[in-house]
Amino acid sequence: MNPLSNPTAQAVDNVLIYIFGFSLILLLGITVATIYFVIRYRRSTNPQPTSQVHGNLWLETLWTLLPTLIVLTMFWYGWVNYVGLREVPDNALQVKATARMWSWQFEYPDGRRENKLYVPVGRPVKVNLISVDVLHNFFAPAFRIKRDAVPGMETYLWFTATEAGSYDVFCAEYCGLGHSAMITTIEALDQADYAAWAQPAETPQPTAEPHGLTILKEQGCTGCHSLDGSPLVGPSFKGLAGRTTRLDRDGKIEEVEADADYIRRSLLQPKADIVEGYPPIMPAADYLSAEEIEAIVDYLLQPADE
Amino acid sequence: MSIEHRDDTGDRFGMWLFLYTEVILFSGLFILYAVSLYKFPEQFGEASHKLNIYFGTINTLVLLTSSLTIALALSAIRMGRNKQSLVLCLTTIGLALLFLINKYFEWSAEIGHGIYPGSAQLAAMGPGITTFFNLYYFTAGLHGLHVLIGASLIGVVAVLTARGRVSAERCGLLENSALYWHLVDLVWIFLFPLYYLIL
Amino acid sequence: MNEATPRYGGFFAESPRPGILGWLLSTDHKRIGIMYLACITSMFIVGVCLGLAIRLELIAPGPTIMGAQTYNATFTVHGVIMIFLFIIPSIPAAFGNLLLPIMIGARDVSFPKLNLLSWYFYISGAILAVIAIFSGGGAPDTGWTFYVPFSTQTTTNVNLAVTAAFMLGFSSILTGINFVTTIHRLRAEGMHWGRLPLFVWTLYATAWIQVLATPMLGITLVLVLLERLFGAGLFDAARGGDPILFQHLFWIYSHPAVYIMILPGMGVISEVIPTFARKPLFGYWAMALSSLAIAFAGSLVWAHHMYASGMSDMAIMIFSLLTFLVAIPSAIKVFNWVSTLYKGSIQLAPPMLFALSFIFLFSIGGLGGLALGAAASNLHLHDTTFVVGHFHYTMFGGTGFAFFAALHYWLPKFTGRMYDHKPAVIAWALLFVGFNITYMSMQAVGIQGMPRRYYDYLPEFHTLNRVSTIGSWILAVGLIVMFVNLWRGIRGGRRVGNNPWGATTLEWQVPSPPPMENFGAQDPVVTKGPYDFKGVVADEY
Amino acid sequence: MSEQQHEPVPYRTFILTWLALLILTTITVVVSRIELGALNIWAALAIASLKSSLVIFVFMHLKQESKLFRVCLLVMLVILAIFIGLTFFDVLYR
Ligand code: HEA
Ligand code: HEA
Ligand code: HEC
Ligand code: CUA
Ligand SMILES: [Cu+2]
Repeated sequence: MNPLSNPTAQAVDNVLIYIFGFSLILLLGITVATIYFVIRYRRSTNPQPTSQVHGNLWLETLWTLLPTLIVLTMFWYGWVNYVGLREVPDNALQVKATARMWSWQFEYPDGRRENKLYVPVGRPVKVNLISVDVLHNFFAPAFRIKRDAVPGMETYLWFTATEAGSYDVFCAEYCGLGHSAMITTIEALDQADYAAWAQPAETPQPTAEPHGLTILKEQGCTGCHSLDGSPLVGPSFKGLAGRTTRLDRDGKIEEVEADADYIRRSLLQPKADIVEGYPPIMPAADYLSAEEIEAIVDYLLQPADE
Repeated sequence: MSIEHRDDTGDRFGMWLFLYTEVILFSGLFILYAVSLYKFPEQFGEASHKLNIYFGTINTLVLLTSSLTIALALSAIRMGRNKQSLVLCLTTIGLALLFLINKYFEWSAEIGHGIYPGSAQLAAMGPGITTFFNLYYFTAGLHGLHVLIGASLIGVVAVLTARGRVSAERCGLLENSALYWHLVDLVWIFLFPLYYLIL
Repeated sequence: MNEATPRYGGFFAESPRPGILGWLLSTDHKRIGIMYLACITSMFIVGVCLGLAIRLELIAPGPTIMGAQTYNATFTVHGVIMIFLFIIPSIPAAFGNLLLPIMIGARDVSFPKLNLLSWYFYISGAILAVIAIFSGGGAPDTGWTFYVPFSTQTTTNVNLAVTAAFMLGFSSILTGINFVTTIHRLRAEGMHWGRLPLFVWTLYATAWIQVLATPMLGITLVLVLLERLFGAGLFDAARGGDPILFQHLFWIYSHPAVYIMILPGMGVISEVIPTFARKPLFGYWAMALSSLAIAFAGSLVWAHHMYASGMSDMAIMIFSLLTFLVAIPSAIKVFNWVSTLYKGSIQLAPPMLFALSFIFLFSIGGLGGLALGAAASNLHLHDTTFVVGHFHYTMFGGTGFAFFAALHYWLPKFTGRMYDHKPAVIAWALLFVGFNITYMSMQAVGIQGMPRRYYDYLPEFHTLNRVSTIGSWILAVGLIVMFVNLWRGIRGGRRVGNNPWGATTLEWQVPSPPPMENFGAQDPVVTKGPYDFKGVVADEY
Repeated sequence: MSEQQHEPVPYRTFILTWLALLILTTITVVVSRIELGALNIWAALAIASLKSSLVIFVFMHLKQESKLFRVCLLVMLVILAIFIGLTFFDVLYR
């Protein structure tokens, strides 16, 4: 837990240090007292108890009131710092984060979509969280912030990166098989780099990857479908083109040639036909635009070039 | 084996504790109800109009009366009028069956309209209404189950009374079954206005 | 007990029915208690072995001994077994049944048949849970919290697991009803409230929670089941449901449940410490009432598990405040235990060692709970392995160690035989050291930000995880030594008298093992308080 | 067994209670048909509570039971109120 300079982390660390500090003192006190008594009054030196006292009203009220005060301060300090975590500075950059099994997608005001959260150093960022399937949780340890992404409900959190760099983001709400793989990063860029990143690349670079592939990555398809043939939750895309897939249409197995409209179906009504041996958990990709889908189909159908 | 040792008050106390657990059990559904009502007031009003108020009211009267008869049955046995008590128990069971028959017709009517948990028609009616009916079916269903249990308990009591095993001195079983039956009544006392009567 | 000696065998020997039926159909609280003890201990052993497997998987990043799906199933089953099959029934159902009636001078509980029934619910729940692991769609992978919507979507055996948990809840309710009634109705002559042993007080508080909170779990699980069967959508946002509401219903039970787990443990400690300090418990009434206070306050704080869930900030403030209030009665208890030692004559027998380490470990766990209870710091620590550390400190370091203390304290009573003390002390040392290594490092890596329920983790978390895993091996050795030693003690340990420790509560005045009706012909008449050591001598030491 | 069993309650007490319950039922139905907005639900609940206390005290003999029984009932109701009330601290302010 290296000391961090960003506001949210400081708010939380204050509380952590305050509570852990008190706890340490209390724990030490109790432990030392116990050990001292055990040694001082051990049977060998103290064969008979030298007191049969039943209690002491003053002492007991004392250590009822003292803890009460202590915990109340802890509560208050924790609460005021929490309020700070909820009040978003109004010049904040708004980013929409979509969580799905098991990937993140960040959408910027200008409609650009990314799998990593690129933010400018020094400017507050408000992340609006939504989930398309189950509960997820956006957790950035470096900023001490955490919030569930709840289906059918919008939650938010905010932070300010004070140093350029790359910070981990975890999914901290159990969401099934890929939970521990649902990781991305916050890329904090200083002004120049951010400006360079932010302005739309008007001329697509010659080395640009096929549009379909970009979408697959953006949409988190690759969270479940590998491109290199390695089995993930879903069947790999490698060699999907022209592959005859064995489908499990409620009980009976059917062989299907993976052609364009098969892929469209798999995308739009995944539950309709389930590839044999796989769970029926693929979310319908109906949020994709028609041309996006065509791009995917084209990409998936182009013969794997060795 | 523990020696034959009798503690009627203790038995009643235990029964009351058990009834508390039943109340909490139903309260979970009532929490869901309260929250959903707060979220969808007008949908709930609309949905509750789809329920047949006559069935509801009649069933309320039936249950209240059955509560009376079982209470009377207890007094009767205490006064040593075992025959009367037996008759009253049987009346209670009769009323319980009447209640269930009513429910059967009510539900089959609604299911006839395609309104049941998971039905396409229900889903088409939109969030609030779906929630209302799902809650209605689960709560009423759970309550119906309790009616069944209570009735069979009283059935046992009736048999034992006929055999003379339940009497003025040993009426603990009747006492506790009566308590249980009154709980069934209590639940319905809340269930009825919440589901049938809100505008 | 099985050896063919004419020796006195207590309730092990006397039974209206011969053989196994004498146990399976017995309504005697001691026999039921022993049956609980046997099942619970075996479940515990299964659970800890799963825990060991979890640690092995986490020894290094990337897959080591199992796949992701297996891992998720492993910690789910580990959690379900530990919570529903081990820790909740551990002390109340096993030692509560064994001791409660004797401690208050009764012949049995109020409803012996109900008591047996609740054991049958327990065992059927256990069997169902085991079936759920090995059958059909594969072991449940939801985590023991069954959060929707995941739990309504996964294709694994959640239905079976949920049904099992439901039955176990029912078993727990029946035990609760039984204990409350027993304590109210069957106290011996002269055993007024001011003379109840603290263990009975804590059982009383626990029983109330079991009665008033458990049904909420029941209905919640039923709803999950209906959700899976009929797709009612009560928790499905798309259909007007509310996933957060499920969390409320779940924690309304499951937070009070953590006090079901710890309170009886605190009771055990309150029995052991006076005995080995030869001194009355400090502040009897403070201890008794703080138990009730914990039980009550414990039912006001459930949503402190939901700070990050998207719950309203208003609720977060209220629940954070209430959460801190719960800490106060616990603090009172800790301080009173420590001051009971003052000017005592302290004997570090095995039960005492476990009791003293309970204070230390529970304090660490509880103080960690404070950091979790504060709104701001919770946002960093929530669902990290810090939480995992917290609840192992409270559950294993707290209740678990109290359970071990109870085993070492009362087994001689119920078997009439004493285990070897040297191995017991060695086992304790191993457990204590291994425990702190395992879970201290877990808390540390949690503070660094490693989320829980993670099958795989980033390299930066490697060192601490490895340390933690090694610690779990020390723990394992300690546990094995302890169990083997206790087992040998039960079978062939040397015979001891009725009151080896020189304790004062009623159970030590009857023969060991106690006879069927506990007190022979006429019921006892109580004339003094529970911790009055004048003139009581230990036949050990 | 003197404290174990209480005196049998005369029939007429029960019958009068039953009549009261019937009257209250008709009242709820009638009231519910009048448009009172949010008040409707509270009225319904109030009457329901009234009815249930009749059932509890008369039919279930709580009147005759010892103080312990009433205290426990109170405890249960308090806990119930807490469960429902605190949940609304979330729902209302979300
Ligand atoms: C035996 C079980 C047990 C016990 C006793 C406790 C006790 C406490 N717990 Fe814990 N808790 C769990 C089991 C338990 N817990 C479990 C299983 C979970 C995780 C569930 C899951 O998500 O899987 C959990 C999670 C959990 C959370 C949610 C974490 C998260 O997921 O975000 C919180 C938050 O407030 C919390 C708080 C507390 C507090 C304040 C106490 C208090 O009662 C502690 C009181 C004790 C002390 C304070 C220490 C002793 C006193 C002193 C040393 C004297 C000095 C003290 C003062 C002056 C205050 N616990
Ligand atoms: C009382 C409760 C209890 C106990 C005692 C334990 C014991 C242990 N638990 Fe437990 N654990 C939970 C309750 C408990 N756990 C719960 C509720 C969860 C949450 C689940 C969830 O997230 O849903 C959890 C989750 C959990 C996790 C987090 C998983 C994750 O989030 O990714 C981990 C990780 O290390 C872990 C490890 C351990 C270990 C190493 C032990 C060690 O104590 C084990 C030590 C014992 C051994 C290593 C084996 C010893 C061998 C024997 C005893 C055999 C003897 C045989 C004979 C004598 C014949 N547990
Ligand atoms: C939650 C994990 C998950 C995500 C995210 C996901 N899929 Fe799938 N997908 C699956 C699973 C599991 C299957 C196999 C079962 C089935 O057919 O539904 C599958 C099947 C498919 C198939 C058929 C494969 C074959 O071998 O026949 C295609 C094509 C496909 N997915 C495309 C996509 C695209 C495009 C996306 C992104 C918009 C995507 N998937 C996102 C899990 C996922
Ligand atoms: Cu997404 Cu965990
Ligand atoms: Cu809690």
